[in-house]
Amino acid sequence: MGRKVKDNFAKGIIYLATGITLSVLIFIVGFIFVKGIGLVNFDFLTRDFNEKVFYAFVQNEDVSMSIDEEALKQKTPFDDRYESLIEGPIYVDNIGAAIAKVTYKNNATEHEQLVISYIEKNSPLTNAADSTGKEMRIGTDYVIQSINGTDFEGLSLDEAAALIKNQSDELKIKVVQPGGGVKSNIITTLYMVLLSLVIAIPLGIFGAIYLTEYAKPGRFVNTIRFAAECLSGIPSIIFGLFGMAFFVVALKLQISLLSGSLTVAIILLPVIIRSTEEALKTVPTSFREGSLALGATKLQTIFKVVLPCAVPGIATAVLLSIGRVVGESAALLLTAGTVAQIPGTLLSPGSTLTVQAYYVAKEEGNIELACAIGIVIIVIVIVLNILSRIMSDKLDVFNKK
Amino acid sequence: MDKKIKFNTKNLDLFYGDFQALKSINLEICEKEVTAFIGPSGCGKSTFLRCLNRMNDLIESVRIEGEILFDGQDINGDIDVINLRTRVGMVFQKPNPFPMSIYENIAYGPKCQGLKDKTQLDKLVKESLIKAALWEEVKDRLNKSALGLSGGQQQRLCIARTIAMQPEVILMDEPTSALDPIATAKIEDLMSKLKKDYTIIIVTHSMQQAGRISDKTAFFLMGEVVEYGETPVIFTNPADKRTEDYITGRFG
Amino acid sequence: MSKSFKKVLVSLLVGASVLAFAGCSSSDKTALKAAVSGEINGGGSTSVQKIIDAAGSEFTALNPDAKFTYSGTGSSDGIKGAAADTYSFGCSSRDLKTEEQPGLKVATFAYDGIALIVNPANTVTNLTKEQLTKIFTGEITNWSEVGGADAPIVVVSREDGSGTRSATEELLGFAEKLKADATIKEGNGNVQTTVAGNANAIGYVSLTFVDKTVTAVNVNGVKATVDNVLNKTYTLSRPFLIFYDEKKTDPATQAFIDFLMSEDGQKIVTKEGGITVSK
Amino acid sequence: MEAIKRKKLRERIIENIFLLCACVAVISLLAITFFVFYNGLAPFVSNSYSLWSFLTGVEWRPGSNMYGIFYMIVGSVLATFGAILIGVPVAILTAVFIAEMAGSRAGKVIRFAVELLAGIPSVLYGVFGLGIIVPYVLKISPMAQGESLLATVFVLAIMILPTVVSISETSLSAVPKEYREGSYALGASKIQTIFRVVLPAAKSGIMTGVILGIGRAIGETMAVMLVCGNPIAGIPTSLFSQIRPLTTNIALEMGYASGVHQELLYSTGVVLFVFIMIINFAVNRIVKTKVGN
Repeated sequence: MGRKVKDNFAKGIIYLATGITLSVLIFIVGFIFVKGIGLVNFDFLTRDFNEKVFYAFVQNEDVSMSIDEEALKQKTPFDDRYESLIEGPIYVDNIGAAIAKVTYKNNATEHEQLVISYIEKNSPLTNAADSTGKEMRIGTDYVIQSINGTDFEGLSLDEAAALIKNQSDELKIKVVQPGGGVKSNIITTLYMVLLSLVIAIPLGIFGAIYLTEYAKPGRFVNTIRFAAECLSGIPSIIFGLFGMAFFVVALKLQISLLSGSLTVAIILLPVIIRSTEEALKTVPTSFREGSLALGATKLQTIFKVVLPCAVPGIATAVLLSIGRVVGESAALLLTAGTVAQIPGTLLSPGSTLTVQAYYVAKEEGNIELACAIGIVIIVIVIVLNILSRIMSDKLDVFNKK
Repeated sequence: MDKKIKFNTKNLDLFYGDFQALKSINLEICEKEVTAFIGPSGCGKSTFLRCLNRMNDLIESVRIEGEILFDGQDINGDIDVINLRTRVGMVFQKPNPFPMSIYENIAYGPKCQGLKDKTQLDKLVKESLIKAALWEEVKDRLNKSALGLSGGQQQRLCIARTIAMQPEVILMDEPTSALDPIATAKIEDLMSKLKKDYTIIIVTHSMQQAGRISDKTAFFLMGEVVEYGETPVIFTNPADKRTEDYITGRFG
Repeated sequence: MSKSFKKVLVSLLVGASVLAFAGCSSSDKTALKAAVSGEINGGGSTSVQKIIDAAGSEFTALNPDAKFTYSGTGSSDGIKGAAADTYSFGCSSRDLKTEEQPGLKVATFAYDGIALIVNPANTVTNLTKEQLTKIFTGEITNWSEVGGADAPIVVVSREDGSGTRSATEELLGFAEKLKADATIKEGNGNVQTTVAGNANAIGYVSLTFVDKTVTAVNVNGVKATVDNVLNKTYTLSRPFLIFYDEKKTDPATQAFIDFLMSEDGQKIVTKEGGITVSK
Repeated sequence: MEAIKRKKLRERIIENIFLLCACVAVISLLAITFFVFYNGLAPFVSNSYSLWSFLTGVEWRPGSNMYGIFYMIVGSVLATFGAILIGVPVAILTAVFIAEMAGSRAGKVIRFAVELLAGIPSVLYGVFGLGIIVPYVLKISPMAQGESLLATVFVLAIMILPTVVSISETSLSAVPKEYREGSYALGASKIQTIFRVVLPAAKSGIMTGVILGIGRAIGETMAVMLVCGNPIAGIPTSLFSQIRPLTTNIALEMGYASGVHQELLYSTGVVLFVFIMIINFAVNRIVKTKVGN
């Protein structure tokens, strides 16, 4: 029976192909999770990427330890990804806190440092101020590097504790707020998504409304549609090119959040215009005629009848756009920079999660950290997928089966 | 006069999930006859028709109990469905020619069974088209797309491609409900010609059509066969009151 | 339904304006003391990254209101950015070409050795300048020709805008004659990780990037150390320059440059493995 | 009367706002096209560099004023062609499995998995390539480094899978049920029905998916940059030789290029732009012919 053999052979090939696709997915997501999960912990999500150094001015007053020695030993707020305890902790009463010596090992760098492992409720550290007098927070696992000008480097834990103890009057401590997290990138990504959507959505949706509802169908509309079609296929590196030359240099917006989000907004425009047009086209003309026949103006028809039916299509378009912004890297690399910080103003640079993942993989060759950032991105992508599924079902008021 | 039994069902039940669509159907269908199934929509006549060539297998939640004997063999068991469908052809309500040429449409079935020889295929296509009374209208554009034909022509094309399989039985699921009266008339007199070669089982909404072309008629209601017999008997003095009400149009 | 649609739109617009307003106001909060405030966004050579980052974090420690960032994108980018005002200041690890100088205020803040690095597993410990030139131009292609194991040499070079690349090519005399199939890596960190990951690779990085993942070969028998650069026995070295657009006088950037040239700044240069200019 | 006039006025104002949005949207789209072409063609118009040697040169040495991108075009085309060769068959057969053979539950799970694959940013494919594919290629490659055409092809093939699968799957499920029933009724098996009726009927949808896949493969930058080696010259002679696609050439040097060097990077963008335009034109042509017959 030639047919049965051929059929089974074809079926085998189909199962093989599906197997390949699924195993590729599992292999990639698995690789990213296995490589990256080790670096993902609470600190990873709540700390900035770079560490921050500052001088803290602290009043020198004795505060006795309220917990016993044993309890102090339990307190280990160290970042277990990189830090491991060697000595201590020792309680120092004139700063009302306990310090410990840890080794810090991250990728290629390895050194020892003094870290604050416990702070009393009314310790003088809680109302430290910086050189401009502004109040400032010192938390556990912060590194202390020097006090009143003398470095702790090379001192044993006891010598360091003794050094702090016999300081008189005001203490000037050099403190390092630990980095190693992606909080700044997460917030920059949020800013980038919000800003680019605020620019692209009104333009895209209203533009699409004009093209489908008002503009006379003809060459003008077709050329625009063809342009939108073409540009949705253009690689984002070309948008990066344009963004850098136009926004960064010509409009003097610097390499910043604003030029980044403007560039991404232009990337989103074709996607939003096309999907909004498709959503508007699915609304049968009989709906429009019915509404106009009842004396409604064109505008009322659009907002009361046409848009509500098109909302599911628009909603998925918005979610697709968010996914595109979160995943964007080439365009942002040239326009928003690779600096891992929360942009203070619209004109300051900041790197999103994806740009940071690229930078870490390329610049420092740190695959583990890139994968850890990848995990955060994949979680966001999964949430977006589920959201878009719910949105399109729930909002599907028009063709509820 | 007693004809050979082609299909014989023994208390056949069918369930869509937990909804019972067919309730213990016992029916004997004779060879080389036109048997019509009539009844209100949703009474299960199409479902029963689709059991005869196991098209219901495509629906996931279907459960069938009881026997359907085809030439004495139960087709519900593990028989070769492919072979069954080559012997029991089917024409659908909406004409569904493939988006290929007329020739390809008709040659599709035999090609699937492995017939490759060009001359045999040509002969088979011509014969089928002649039998389906479509040859004259399409003989010089066999390689044009079948989608270009009119509704009536498309339906006859579907009949032609079924005939090309040389089936023993042709099932027809409301074949003319989507066609205009002229095309319907053409299909009806085609069926009366075909019945000398094939057993024809047709589901129809129009009782006039059943009256005109069928030898026997079965009246379905709520998944049961209310009455089954010679068409003239069913239409002049039906035994069951419900059949009479339906035929005289007293209820839906 | 359409009412909720309008509400969503309005809230989006309000959200953006609040963001924009909040963004602009926070930066120019007047400081109590005369400490410096404002944003300094520098960029340029990746070789200076370690020194500049350390200096930057010390500077922001002393002036909490100042915000400091530095993106390592290559010397030429630093020069272009400083001239086009997309950077507050630029850094380069090579001398400026004559046509690049007009309009820029330039200062040398450190010197730096260029280390020729190989994978720690590589048995070769010394190479002469001629051998290095032949390797990078493709005349020597196998480690056995320079006393190493029998394995092909993988040359890792920098992208075209890198100061370290043009300095190295000038010092070893094979400017623009790099062999065609050299692998191009963007930035010192990237070269270092590539050499660390490939037993047959050779590349060049700033002395400040040498750590235990790679080994620096001796050049003409001289070990690549800060002292040997100081006493001129190790000849592969080049200046670190910092520059900004004269027309754009930005107090914060000027304060940073003064700090960098100050005694404290130079201490950081030495601490990070660079050679201070003050001596 | 007053109310009507005000209402009419409001209508006109909002209509003009819509028009304004449409114009801004359109202008920004056309601005990019004009901008890239203007800057990209400038060096040739002012013939500070000859178009012919730009398109046929095989060495890119900005330092000594040599800008040849032919070897990059070959690199891009080979990488994309390789990715299509591997990715498209696997993708189409997966789409067939989802649309035709998987039960509704299994189909939903795989569809979600493919959507997830599509959602992952390309940078992570690059990281995966750098972490797994490059070391693997290094093991089997006669050359001394893993970055190569082969690694790029693998990364791109994986990347176009989701695009081609999802578009093909939608067009397969759009094939009317009647065709399948007709085929079964004629005694065709499931496989025969798929390959002889359903696939031909969904051909144009699948072609659109494949062409969009090509567009994405040619346009990919970040993932490719990590795995392709970026050599400054040399037409790839084997699967293991390094390549420098057009997109990475732009991303690598845009930051610091100036003068003619920068304009010729725009020209690289123009070449890319033209490639994409041709592809999009092909898509429209196919979609039109589908609607036509």
